Amino acid sequence: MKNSLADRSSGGIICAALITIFFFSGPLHSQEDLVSLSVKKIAPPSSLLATDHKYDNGNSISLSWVPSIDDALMNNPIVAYKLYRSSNDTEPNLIAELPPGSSYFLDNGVSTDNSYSYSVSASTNAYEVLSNRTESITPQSEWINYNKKYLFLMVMIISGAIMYFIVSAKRGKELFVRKIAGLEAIDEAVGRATEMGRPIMYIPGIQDMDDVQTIASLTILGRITRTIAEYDSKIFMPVARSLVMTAARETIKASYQAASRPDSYSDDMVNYITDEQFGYVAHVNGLMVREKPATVFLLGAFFAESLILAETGNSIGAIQIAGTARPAQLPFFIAACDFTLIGEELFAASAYLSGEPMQLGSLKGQDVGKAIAMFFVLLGVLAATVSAAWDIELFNNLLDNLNELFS
Amino acid sequence: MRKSSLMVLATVATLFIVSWIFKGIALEDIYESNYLQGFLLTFSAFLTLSIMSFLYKDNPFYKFSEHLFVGVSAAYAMVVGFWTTIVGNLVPRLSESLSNFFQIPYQEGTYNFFYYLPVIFGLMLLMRLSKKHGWMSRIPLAFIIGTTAGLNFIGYLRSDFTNQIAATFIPLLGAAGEWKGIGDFFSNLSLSAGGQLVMMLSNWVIFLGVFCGLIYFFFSREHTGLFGKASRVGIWILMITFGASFGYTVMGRISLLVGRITFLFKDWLGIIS
Amino acid sequence: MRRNIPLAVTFVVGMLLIVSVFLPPIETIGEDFGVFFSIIAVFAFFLGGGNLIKVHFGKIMKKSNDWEFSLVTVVGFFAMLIIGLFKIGAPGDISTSVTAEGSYFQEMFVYLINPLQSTMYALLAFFVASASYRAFRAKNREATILLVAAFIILLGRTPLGMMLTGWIPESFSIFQVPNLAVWIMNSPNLAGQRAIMIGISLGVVAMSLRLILGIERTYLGGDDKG
Amino acid sequence: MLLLTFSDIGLIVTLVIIAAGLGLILKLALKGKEIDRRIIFIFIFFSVASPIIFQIKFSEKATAVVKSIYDKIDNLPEGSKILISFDFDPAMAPEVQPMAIVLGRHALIKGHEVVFMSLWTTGQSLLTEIINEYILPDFPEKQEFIDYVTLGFKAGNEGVLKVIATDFKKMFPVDNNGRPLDSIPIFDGVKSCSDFDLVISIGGGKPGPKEWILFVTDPSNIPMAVGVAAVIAPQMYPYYPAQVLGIMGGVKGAAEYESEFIGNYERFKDMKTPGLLTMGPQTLAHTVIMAFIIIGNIIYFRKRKKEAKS
Repeated sequence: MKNSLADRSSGGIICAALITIFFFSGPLHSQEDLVSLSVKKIAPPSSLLATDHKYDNGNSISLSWVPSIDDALMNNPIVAYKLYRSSNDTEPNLIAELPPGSSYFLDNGVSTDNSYSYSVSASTNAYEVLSNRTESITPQSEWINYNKKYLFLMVMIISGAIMYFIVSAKRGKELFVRKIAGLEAIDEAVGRATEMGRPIMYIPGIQDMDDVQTIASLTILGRITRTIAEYDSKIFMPVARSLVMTAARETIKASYQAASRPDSYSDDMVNYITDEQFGYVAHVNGLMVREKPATVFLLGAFFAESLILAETGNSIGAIQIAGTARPAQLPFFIAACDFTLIGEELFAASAYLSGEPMQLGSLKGQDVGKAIAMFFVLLGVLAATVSAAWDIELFNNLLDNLNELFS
Repeated sequence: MRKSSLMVLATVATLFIVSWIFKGIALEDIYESNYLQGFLLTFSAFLTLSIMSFLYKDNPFYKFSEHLFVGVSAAYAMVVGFWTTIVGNLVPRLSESLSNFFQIPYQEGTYNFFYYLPVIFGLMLLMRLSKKHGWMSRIPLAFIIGTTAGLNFIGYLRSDFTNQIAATFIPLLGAAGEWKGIGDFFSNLSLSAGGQLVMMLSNWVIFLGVFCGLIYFFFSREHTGLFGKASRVGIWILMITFGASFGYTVMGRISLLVGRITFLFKDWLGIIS
Repeated sequence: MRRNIPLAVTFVVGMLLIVSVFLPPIETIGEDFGVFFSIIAVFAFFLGGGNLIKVHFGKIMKKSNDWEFSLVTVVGFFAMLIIGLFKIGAPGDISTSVTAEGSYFQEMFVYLINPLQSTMYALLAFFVASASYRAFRAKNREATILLVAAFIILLGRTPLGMMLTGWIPESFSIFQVPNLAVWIMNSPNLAGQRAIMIGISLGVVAMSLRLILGIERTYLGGDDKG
Repeated sequence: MLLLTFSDIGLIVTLVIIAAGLGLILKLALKGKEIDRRIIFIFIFFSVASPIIFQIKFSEKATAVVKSIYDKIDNLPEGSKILISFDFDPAMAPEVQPMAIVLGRHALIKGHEVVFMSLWTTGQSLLTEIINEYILPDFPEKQEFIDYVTLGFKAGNEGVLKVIATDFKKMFPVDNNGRPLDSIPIFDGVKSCSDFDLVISIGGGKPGPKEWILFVTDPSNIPMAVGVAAVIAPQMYPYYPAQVLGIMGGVKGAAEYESEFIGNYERFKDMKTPGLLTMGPQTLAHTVIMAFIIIGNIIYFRKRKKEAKS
């Protein structure tokens, strides 16, 4: 506390000095004086301080200094600050050049194996003046990043809520889940394909397994193929990624086994086409008009191809159930498909379809997350409104705290 | 093949050759290999038209382009994956002699041996081809799914959850000292920082929209009563969102076609400058 | 065992990545795992590309429907593969980029893939029209709202919008269609997008937790052999 | 005397065909018949292709946000200093390049002194190309260093902006060709960005218009106008009119400006207007889509009425 006060007052003095210089130097120098000023000697930057940057893996050191008192707003003779670093007492190297007025730098090019010392210079076009050199410093690696404490808190609250409801569901607590139209329609869509004797097409988006939407799609696939296996309908699934092909085969196979029809499964149900977005779309379009599936599922991460696929599917008269968590593509699915899972519903779908208490519990947990979001939106809006309109300190503080919590 | 389809094929082939020759002559002054360029341009135009013909109906020309596209682009992805990932990321960490062969700098590092892990996982994945050890391919899949789940858990929570909530902390009334009187309030309905009523209305809409939109997504409550009404408002907001986004995108989509048609008329047929 | 090992792997890896965000010494582990992923994905190409060729080869062998076109795929595939892997026609030695200007690989991209790709993309112009024709009908209140919003934006993006409503004085300019369109994008659209995004983030979080905890395990297949 | 140009004839023919076609379809629609989507496809193809072939342009009426930029440049006294920054790359160029061209022309014809620069690496070549190929050929009388100067690209993103906000010559000691700024007449009396009468940033990414507003023009209260890609146009509106005096959003914004410009300057009546040209297909296609939406609804309500009766 004492220190920071001292810092602040010294900063104040320097500011005052700067302002004084600004007022006096501006009008006093005429155009000719400027030339002489640039060769005139200037004061060096002072109080250079090198400290270990907190909460990192020992790969950065923060540097701060007080700019040269000749660093003025107008007719500034200083063109740059140059930072020099010497590691393990070797020759100093130039590591950065900063514009006038700078007083801070974060050096990311260090490691815990060496010790470093720094100096900073103020330079004019003709002249450079160096500050004192700092003591040697070795960056430290910390184990825990306290700057992320609020993120950690958020993680704990949300996952805590979800886990609480998973556990309480496991203990047998009944949970209500509202109907989701798109998912209610799945059985009917599969049944229709069976009646018509036509296949079902399943498209898991065009992203790889590192997209959580693709994984969500495969979990839904697992539930749907269970029904398909029971009805003994035909499914085919062109995919755009080799890994998705592998995972999807695994998933479908498991469902056929669970439905006690392992012999009906074949690897031909899932085929890799090409990684290229529109090459894939071109082929899927062709497949659609040639195989004429009665039902098309479009669940996963989609990009521009969403509407091409959905319109082609529509033109062959298929029932289409779509879903994606890419907001930009939702409008096209809404417009061209019979049922659309909007964003969050895609992730809720497999839990919903499974009907298992633990899975449904996680849906309840998601709702708690939404309630938390709504609560804080309400609180934040209240704080922002009061603080903007009446400038009451309590609410200003509340708003600041909320902003920090959610930063 | 039927007679009519043979006729079509012959016509297209003739047109192709005519275009090739004409294009070749036209490009004489620009390229040395003018006939090769003429062929390439004609072929590009042929592919363009073949894909467009799908709009009418499926046909052999579309099938040809489609199958060519699949084969070529699958190989393209594999080749790029090989050069950027295997040669670019794996080789310089595992083998100095291979790095020299590919003429890329070898990256020395203490933890390089970790890069054997994906290789092992990759080989396990190939175990799928064996009946007996096929189950081992699940381990790399489990690794990938664990990675995806872990990364997305934090990523989405940070960028979409907390940031979106913080962005909604907006004042519902004007700022202190900016009140310009009731007359101005109601008469300045312009879409600018000066129009206070519009500003206020916007903020109310954003606040209520987010709030009711979230209510719509509630799974564990029946949407009835007041809750149901709010959820109804949520649907309306979502519908405006979808309608607006759709309308907004149309313009971009039309530009794509402008680009293609310009290619046909300008680069291929040369009828516009 | 065949299920438990993978479940354990998912759990350990997932937890590790969540925790790593808060621990500076292993903070970058996520990036490394990302690279691991892309390496594994290249191995998967053997399965994917192999499968593609197998399917089309099978069609050619059996002379099934459209086998001639399968021939096109196979020839295109191998041509591109050989040109790319051996960098045929590349302007420099082995270290030049595979997509360098002038290499056959790049030429194939420019004259083959590019027109195919951009034409496929351009089909959207047509589909966006047919979709709006069918979808934007005032069937009920929700559909009407969708229709009206889309119509205002469409109108606002053409000169027609200004022609129709340009007479409205500046102080009420919000009612000029182009401005109204901007306001819709700015306010209700923003609100809707935001609600969807918050929902999605919670969905992802819950989904990830289910995967990490092993509650969701459909992707792992059954307990059987093979 | 009535003189019809090639594009006028094209426009009339196009409109007649489209109108007749739509009329025919409407007639069918009134009988309650659904339309095959291939008919819609034909209309879309025609409405896009025809304006391209006939070079059809529509006159746009400038909206207030665009008009205010035009008025600003038009009303500044001759010899005012204008800074135009091209903050975009080739990928974004189709949308924003038309703005760069027309703004450059307008500023030069009004006799302003124009300084061109760029915050994007790829901006340098675009800058040279746009100025030498599109703008200068129309102004043979204009002299470099007196009427205009190109500073080129400078690395450093926002850093560049923070410096030039207070001292221009520190960041740009020399111009694109290595000539010291001190010897360039335009820079007589220019110390910082505050000495410009108008600053314009054309772009859509980062760094771009937003950074200009935050770091340069807003702190020092310099008149600022922006031209942006359509995607980020809505994000610019909160700055209007307090922090920016006008916004051009996407091709439409460019087209509105071009329309205003060619309408007022006889000399440029027949200039190439890439913005208006791209708006031709857009406008017709949008109109066709809207017409089909209306027809779709007519069909729907007809059907419902019939069902209600029976």
